[in-house]
Amino acid sequence: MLTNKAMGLIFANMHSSSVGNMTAQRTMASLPFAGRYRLVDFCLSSFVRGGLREVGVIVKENYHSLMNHLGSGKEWDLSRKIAGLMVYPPFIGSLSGTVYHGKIAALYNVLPYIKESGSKHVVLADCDHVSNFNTAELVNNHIDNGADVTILCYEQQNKDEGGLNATSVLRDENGRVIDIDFNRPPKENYLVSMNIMVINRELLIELVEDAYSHRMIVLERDILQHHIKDLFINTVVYDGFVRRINSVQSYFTSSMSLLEPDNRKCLFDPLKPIYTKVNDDAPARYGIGCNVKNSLVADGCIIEGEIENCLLFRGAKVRSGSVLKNCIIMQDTVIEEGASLSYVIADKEVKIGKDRSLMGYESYPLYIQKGSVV
Amino acid sequence: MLTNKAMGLIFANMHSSSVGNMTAQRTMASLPFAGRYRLVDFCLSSFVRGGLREVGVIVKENYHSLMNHLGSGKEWDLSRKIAGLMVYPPFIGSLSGTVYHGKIAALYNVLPYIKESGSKHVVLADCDHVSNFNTAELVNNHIDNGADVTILCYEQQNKDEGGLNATSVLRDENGRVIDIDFNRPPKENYLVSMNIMVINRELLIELVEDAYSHRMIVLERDILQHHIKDLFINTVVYDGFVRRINSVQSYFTSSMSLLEPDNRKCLFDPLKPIYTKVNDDAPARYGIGCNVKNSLVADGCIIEGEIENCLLFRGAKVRSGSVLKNCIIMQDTVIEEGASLSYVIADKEVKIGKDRSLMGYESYPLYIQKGSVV
Amino acid sequence: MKETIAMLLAGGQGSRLYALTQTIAKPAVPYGGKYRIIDFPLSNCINSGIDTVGVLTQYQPLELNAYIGDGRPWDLDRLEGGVHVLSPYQKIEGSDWYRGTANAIYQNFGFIEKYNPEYVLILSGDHIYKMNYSKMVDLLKKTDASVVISVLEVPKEEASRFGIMNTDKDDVIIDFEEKPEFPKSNLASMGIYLFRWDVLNKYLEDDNNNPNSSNDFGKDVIPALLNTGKKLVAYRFEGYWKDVGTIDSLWEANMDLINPNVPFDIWADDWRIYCRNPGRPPQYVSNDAVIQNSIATAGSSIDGNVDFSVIFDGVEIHKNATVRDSIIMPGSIVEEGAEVHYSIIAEDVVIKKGAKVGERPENMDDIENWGVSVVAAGLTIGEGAFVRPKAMVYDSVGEGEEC
Amino acid sequence: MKETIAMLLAGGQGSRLYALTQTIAKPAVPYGGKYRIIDFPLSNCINSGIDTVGVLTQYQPLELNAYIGDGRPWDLDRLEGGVHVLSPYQKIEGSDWYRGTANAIYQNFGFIEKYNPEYVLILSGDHIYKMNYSKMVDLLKKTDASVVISVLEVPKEEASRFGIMNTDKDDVIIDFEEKPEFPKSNLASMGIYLFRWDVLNKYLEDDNNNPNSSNDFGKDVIPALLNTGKKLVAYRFEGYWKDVGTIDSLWEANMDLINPNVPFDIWADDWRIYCRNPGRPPQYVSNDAVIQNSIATAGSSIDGNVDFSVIFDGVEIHKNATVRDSIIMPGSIVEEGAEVHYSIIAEDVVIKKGAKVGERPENMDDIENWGVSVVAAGLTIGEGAFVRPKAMVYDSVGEGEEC
Repeated sequence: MLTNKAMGLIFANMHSSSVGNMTAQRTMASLPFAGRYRLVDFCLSSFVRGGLREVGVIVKENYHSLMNHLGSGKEWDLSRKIAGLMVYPPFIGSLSGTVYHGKIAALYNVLPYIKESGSKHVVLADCDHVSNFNTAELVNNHIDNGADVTILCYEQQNKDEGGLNATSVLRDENGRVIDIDFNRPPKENYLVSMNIMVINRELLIELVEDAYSHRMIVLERDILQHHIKDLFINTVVYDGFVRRINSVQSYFTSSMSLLEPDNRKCLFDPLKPIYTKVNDDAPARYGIGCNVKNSLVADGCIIEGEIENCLLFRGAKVRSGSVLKNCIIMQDTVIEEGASLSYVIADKEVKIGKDRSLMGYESYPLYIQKGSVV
Repeated sequence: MLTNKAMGLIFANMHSSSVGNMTAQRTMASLPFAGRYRLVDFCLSSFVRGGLREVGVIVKENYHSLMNHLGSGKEWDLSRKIAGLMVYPPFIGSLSGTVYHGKIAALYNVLPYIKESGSKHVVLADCDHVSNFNTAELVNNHIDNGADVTILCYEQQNKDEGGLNATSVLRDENGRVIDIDFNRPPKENYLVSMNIMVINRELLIELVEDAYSHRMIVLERDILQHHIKDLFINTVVYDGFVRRINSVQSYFTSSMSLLEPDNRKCLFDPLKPIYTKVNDDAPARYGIGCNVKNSLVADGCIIEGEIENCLLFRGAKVRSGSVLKNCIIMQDTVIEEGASLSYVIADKEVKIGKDRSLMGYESYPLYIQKGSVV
Repeated sequence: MKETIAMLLAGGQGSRLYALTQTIAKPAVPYGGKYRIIDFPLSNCINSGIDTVGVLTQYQPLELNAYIGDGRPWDLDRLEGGVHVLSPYQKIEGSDWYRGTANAIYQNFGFIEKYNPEYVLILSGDHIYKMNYSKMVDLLKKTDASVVISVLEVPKEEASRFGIMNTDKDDVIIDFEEKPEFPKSNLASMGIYLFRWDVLNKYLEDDNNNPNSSNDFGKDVIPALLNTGKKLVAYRFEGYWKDVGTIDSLWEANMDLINPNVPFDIWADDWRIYCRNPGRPPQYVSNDAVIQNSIATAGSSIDGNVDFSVIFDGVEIHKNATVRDSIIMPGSIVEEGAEVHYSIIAEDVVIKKGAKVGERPENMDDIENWGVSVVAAGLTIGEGAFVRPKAMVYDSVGEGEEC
Repeated sequence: MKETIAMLLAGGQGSRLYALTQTIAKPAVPYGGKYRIIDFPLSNCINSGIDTVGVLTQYQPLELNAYIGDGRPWDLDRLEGGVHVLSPYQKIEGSDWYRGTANAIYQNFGFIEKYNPEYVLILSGDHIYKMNYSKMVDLLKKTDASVVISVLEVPKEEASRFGIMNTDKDDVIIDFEEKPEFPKSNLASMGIYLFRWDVLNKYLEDDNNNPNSSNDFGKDVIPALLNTGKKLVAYRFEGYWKDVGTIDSLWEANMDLINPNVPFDIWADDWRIYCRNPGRPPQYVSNDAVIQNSIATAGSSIDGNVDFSVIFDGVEIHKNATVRDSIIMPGSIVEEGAEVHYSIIAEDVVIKKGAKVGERPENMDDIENWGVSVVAAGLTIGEGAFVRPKAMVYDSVGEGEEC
């Protein structure tokens, strides 16, 4: 039987706290994005297209919506007889009895599964970056270079986008990482990590067991930085569209950047499709007298009002006489007649009443929680 | 769209403690039984054949093996686009932060799902009874009689089989339950509950919310017994093969009772198939000089020795010169040459070395834990 | 094992759709922005609780086969039952393509027997409608009929285009006339038959043994049932129903989705229409676009003017292009300044800059030459070319040419 | 999108299996206690990393279709790719059953094109073997060949029964002879071809345009490739391989599983053979049974004497019955005191009390009349009846009768 080159492991809850109330009832992985996706879709799709047949999703809390989204994994072709998709909830009773903190403990918790896998390598990924990276290329580069660890990273495009939680790396002339920096804006010449890396499976097991027994918590700091001399830490530079979600504001600007055709073309390359759960919405309906400019509209929307620079998720309804500018309207949210919204992110199933007026700012978009009635 | 008559809810961990070390690393629901099944298979198969399209499995701890067994639910035709199988791990973070105790708290934990369901009724089931009951009949009886709750029960066949954890009920001449008795051998004229019942969904929600807020724990005692006057608690009597697993000893005798052709015919009626995970074993191989008497043998076994009154699970290997009498040998366990075993339950992946001799008694079968090397 | 199974006749080439069914079977023709015709009977089945469907086809089934796949989009991927495509095959006694609708069912008795149903529902793959078939089952049980036939009241003046059922006051069918000159009633057969399996079995066996039969349900089997005194009951369907067997009716059925006065709502949650999802990102409407009174679907991108039109996935309408009263099927592109009026543009067509397809009736002098224009899949209409109204275009049209 | 896809020729009736293929195609014939022949190539595909397989069939595909279903037993239910059964169909230019192996592939170019593969692997559905096809792909890449053909060394004296490849020292094929009287080598073609897709495309197009061709790979396409100087390389397969196209070879291939001296191990974990599982409870061996040197599978129940035999699921061997050197297919029953020797009993046969099927060669006077007896599916062999050795039984045999 063919042994798979690599298995995938996705950390669903990492960075959840960075987007505030948006993850009050969901994981970072299940944060809705781009009209019909969840953040986990980008990672899962890339894994599957790259030939990974065994993918584990490590969850810690608030994972109702994620489990519901993933279902049997069929939409990503991961409802397999052999291997496939596995969700790993924290296994109470089997280990210490409390829920883990940090990536090392999370990995330690699923070590039995990692040990059982027949794969040579493990691809680890957080869900805080939106991109359409090439998993096959990443893994092959890792193998061809004989690296111990390979970090996927990108060149910092904009000084402002760094900040909170960023991990960045400095390479020598051979592409080998010689410094790792944490939780601050990347320095000059440093590459930003996409929080996606490949590591040899047996090495990972050894490092995690060792680190866990020494009560270490952060993978990048306590393992990678620590072993920077004795491990060959390699990098692959991704040069396509990539956005990091580390705040409500960056969620907003990342979403709005999709109004640029080039960004869409890169993220939604038809040859590299992003799979997601199917919702069976009817087509979007544009009513008499509606006015739609520079907007992304998902299926199932009914638009009778006016929208400009907006992103409408599946089933959003914009009644006649309402005006929306620079807004993100999530699934099944209804904007009633005569309402006026600007720089608003309305989560799922929100109701904005007749003639209401809500205004945020580009630097501080107004976020309205799931199910709110305004 | 057709609304389903009923949804199913299975309690995977209930009664786990009654079989001691057999559930050290698994749930009651994933206890192997009858050569290739797990206890949950009997319940799930009956649900699915009875038309239930939405089944939740509530797990509390030790659920690695169960999640692995269930996979996407495809084997039970529950990998559905609409509804299907859902495993509910304890949701830490969303509720009080600790793992629940008792069925009421477990139900309270999954109330959001019960509330979302479009079904009129809920079938609740523990996994401690082995039978091939008729879910459709149970639900239809419940509906036709306009009952609030309908308990599936059976007539006590053998005084000795009661005991630990048994719930029993007394009916009046109209079939209405007038007394419920707990945790002791059923009294004369009492029927034994199979720990399977139907209840109106909205009533269940109301009762659970009420009971939880009053810190009640046991569904049967704190809700049913409590409301015995104001609820119409109905019964359906099952008269086919049924065995209750409430100890290692009853596990042994229940298993051995399948050596009776009539019991097998009832439990494994080809018109009411029991679905389970497929393992892709090759056929069983009977070697030169083997001697097999009154035994059940699963696929993938290789038998070169002598077995009598035995139950061999998938992939068990009995080497030449070994002699097994009244034994249950689970998956991939190997009995080496010359070994001699009597009244032994060997769990999965056990190795019994050459010429070893192990002996239990009918009243006290010897249990050997998973993975042991003897 | 199954109470009711459905047999869906999807075999027809649909020759009256001409250019649209050159390489695909009629049930696979795109409709309504993201659907194919077959989505409607399949969705009706699952919504009616029927989870076993045989799809009978022999004409260009590759695309239909791939589209149906494992049946999951309709929740029809089942361990027992589910949806299965049935093609003609060879037996030891020889082999035969399907002759007539009744023969197609007859050749697949083996499939039906496997499920040993009480009732067999015969459907066809060329109608757009939402219908709860379980009501026909209820009626059959209640009236103890052998067959229940779904009927629709049509305007008297159109009745002679249909098969007309005459019924008594209890809706028992007295006689049946195929396209009568002087119709005795206005109850038209919708081509949906619910048979008791034993009755179907016997009458198709007889029909197969009758050398004079054309092996058609309407022409042969239903009359035979009536002649031998079987009880046939009409089920009166109320609601939207459209045969999309012609270019005009296909165009109309699409436009009906936009028309607020037509009571046909695919947005309602209580009777979803499922389809295989193309999996594209949301549609984009640019600053230069004007879109109204239209429906559009994921993956399309609109820079031009769209009015009273149906836009499928992956369609691009470029700047200053105009699409009105038209249907643009998946992947087609209307380039800058091009115009499309009253047309059906099949899949992956490119309409080059400044080309014009179709015409508005108000601009016509000779109105009898006006009609819906059709461009077949994969063609290119060259820069500045003109496709006349009512044209049926099978080949690409060169730059500046007229056709 | 896919590097290699496989096309499995499962069209043949398998007429030399006579009674066993009356209502099923050869690849659906049961084998080895729980398999069907087609499980071997399908399992080989998935184990070799090939996840896209077209199964070409036109003879009695119903059972094969149902058996393959969504492909899940072989992990071949894929969003992209997976296993698909391809039947002949009608096109606008007319329609045709498959003529020859090459024509069957040619008619399904549409399917291949959809995946746009580099290589196309041509397999047949009547061989029992375990083989890693990816090694053929490696060899093709390494040698830059147009086609790689899998070959097996056969004993010189049997070579004239096969298609024989003559190769140079680098295993490049110099010529090919179909069943040569005087074979120049002992490298027999296994009927497994790995083509570059562009080469296959061109040569099948040519073959289709050649009115004198019989449209067969061995007879027409391979010679045409050699004649035009294409580089064909032989891949030397080592291991167990058996053509099960005849009653005797099917019987032998089953017995090979029991024979400890035959190096063919389906119990090994490193190359699993998958099948659609009948889902039965474990087999039961009673106090009265004697079973040795045999394989048996779930759902069977053994009360009698079984030796050197292959017992499928659901088979019952009653008390005092004897089954030796035989194959009993799913659901068949051997009643009390009945005897079965050197026989293949197809599915759902009942052998009544005291009946005898087949004979042991050591008990025969006229050994040339001896051979394996075959009883077709669903028959009853009456009480005390006798089925002669080498008999091919198509109809039930009455009480006490001889046949």
